[in-house]
Amino acid sequence: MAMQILYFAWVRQKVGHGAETLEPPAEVTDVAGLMRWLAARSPGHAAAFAQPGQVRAAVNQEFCPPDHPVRPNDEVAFFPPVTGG
Amino acid sequence: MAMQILYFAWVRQKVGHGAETLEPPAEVTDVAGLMRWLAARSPGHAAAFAQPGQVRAAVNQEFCPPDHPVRPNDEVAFFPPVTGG
Amino acid sequence: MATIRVQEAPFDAGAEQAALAAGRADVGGIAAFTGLCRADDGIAALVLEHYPGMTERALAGIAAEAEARWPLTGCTIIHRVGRITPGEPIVLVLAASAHRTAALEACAFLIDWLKTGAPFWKREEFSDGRERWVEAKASDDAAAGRWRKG
Amino acid sequence: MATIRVQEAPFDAGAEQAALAAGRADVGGIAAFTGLCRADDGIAALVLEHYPGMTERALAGIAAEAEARWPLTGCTIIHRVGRITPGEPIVLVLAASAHRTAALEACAFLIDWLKTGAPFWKREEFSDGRERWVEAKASDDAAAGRWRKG
Repeated sequence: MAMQILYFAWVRQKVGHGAETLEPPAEVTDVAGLMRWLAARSPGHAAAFAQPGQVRAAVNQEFCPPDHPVRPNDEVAFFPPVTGG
Repeated sequence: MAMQILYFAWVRQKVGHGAETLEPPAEVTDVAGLMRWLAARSPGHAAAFAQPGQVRAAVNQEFCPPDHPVRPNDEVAFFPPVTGG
Repeated sequence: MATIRVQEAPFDAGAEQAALAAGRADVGGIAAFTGLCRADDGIAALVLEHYPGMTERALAGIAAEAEARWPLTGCTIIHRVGRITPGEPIVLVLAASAHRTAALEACAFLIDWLKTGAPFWKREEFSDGRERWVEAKASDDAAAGRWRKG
Repeated sequence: MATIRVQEAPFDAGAEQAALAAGRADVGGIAAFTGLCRADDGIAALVLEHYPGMTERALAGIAAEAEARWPLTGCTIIHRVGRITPGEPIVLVLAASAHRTAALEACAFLIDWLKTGAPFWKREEFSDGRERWVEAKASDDAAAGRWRKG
């Protein structure tokens, strides 16, 4: 079962696109694990996740810490700290 | 030399008018003394100043405590605590 | 420079706000407070009286104090007098600054000080013909007091 | 009920404010904050990106939190996205209540939380062609943090 992965702001620019549907292997069980797995996909992904501490995540449209679980069918988004308002 | 005396809100309503020019005697030297002297002028004045603690004053358009001096040519106003905004 | 007005006519909060940003690009935030007439307990109208001359002086003093405490690019105080019916606005205060915290704090300061430091008085007119002068609230003194320095 | 909108178009702060008081006489105060684009350091424009779907959810959550903490008669959050030039408004938050303190506090809460709790990102475009993503500020985290409960 696939996950919908979204990227925003400079994370999107570095990855090179804003969305992709992927099937991470079973050993990817949380946000931090998903980031490590994504970083190995392309030089763009590697650049985006080079400093994981500067990337924030949301799972199913809720902000989540790195140890938050990810599951098939989840929508997982990666982006820099927000700067609205 | 005369003083310009002004009344606002229920102080004005009790006195019966909003302004008068008066010449208090020399022994009236501060706001509290002026209030006592005014209270003796008419039943309306007496009603207005019956509870001096509920009346506030301004001398020359600045809020002042009861011990503030009053002098000839001053503009002295009496009114309840303010309730704007 | 502060804009201070005491008037019977209604005001246009949006236009006053736009005026604080017009022609400049150094304003990061504008905080606004509008006070309105409520219909509490059968109130048919509020009648606002003030002390002409002292009012403008007091409002200018309050605005100058806000401008001394916070780095404002401008501020506006408009207070209506006369007869005002429920749902109508009574007072507008605006504070503009490069930064939002200054604008928000100055706006709260302006309305808190105005409530205790400017010579306005409100009389309530009720639908049954009764009238009553609004009494000053201890909570307003407390709100103004929290801005008192050291 | 909160009004939440994410839009490219400008907004009319005065009309939004009037809408919160329209047809009712229980609103005593409306506090408003408008955030504008400044021309700092040669900025030609800000480009605002957001996370459609999550944004509306996050803003509705922030509004619901404000309504749970203060007795509001209404609140409004409008946030623009896309390209915004210096002097233009970016965000509007409004909080209406019977009492001014609730309106003022809720308005400050809404803008402080929005800055750290809603998925918007700003890119600065400079007149010399450079671009830069705005970095999150520790002061914004601190401002939001002061509303954290006990």
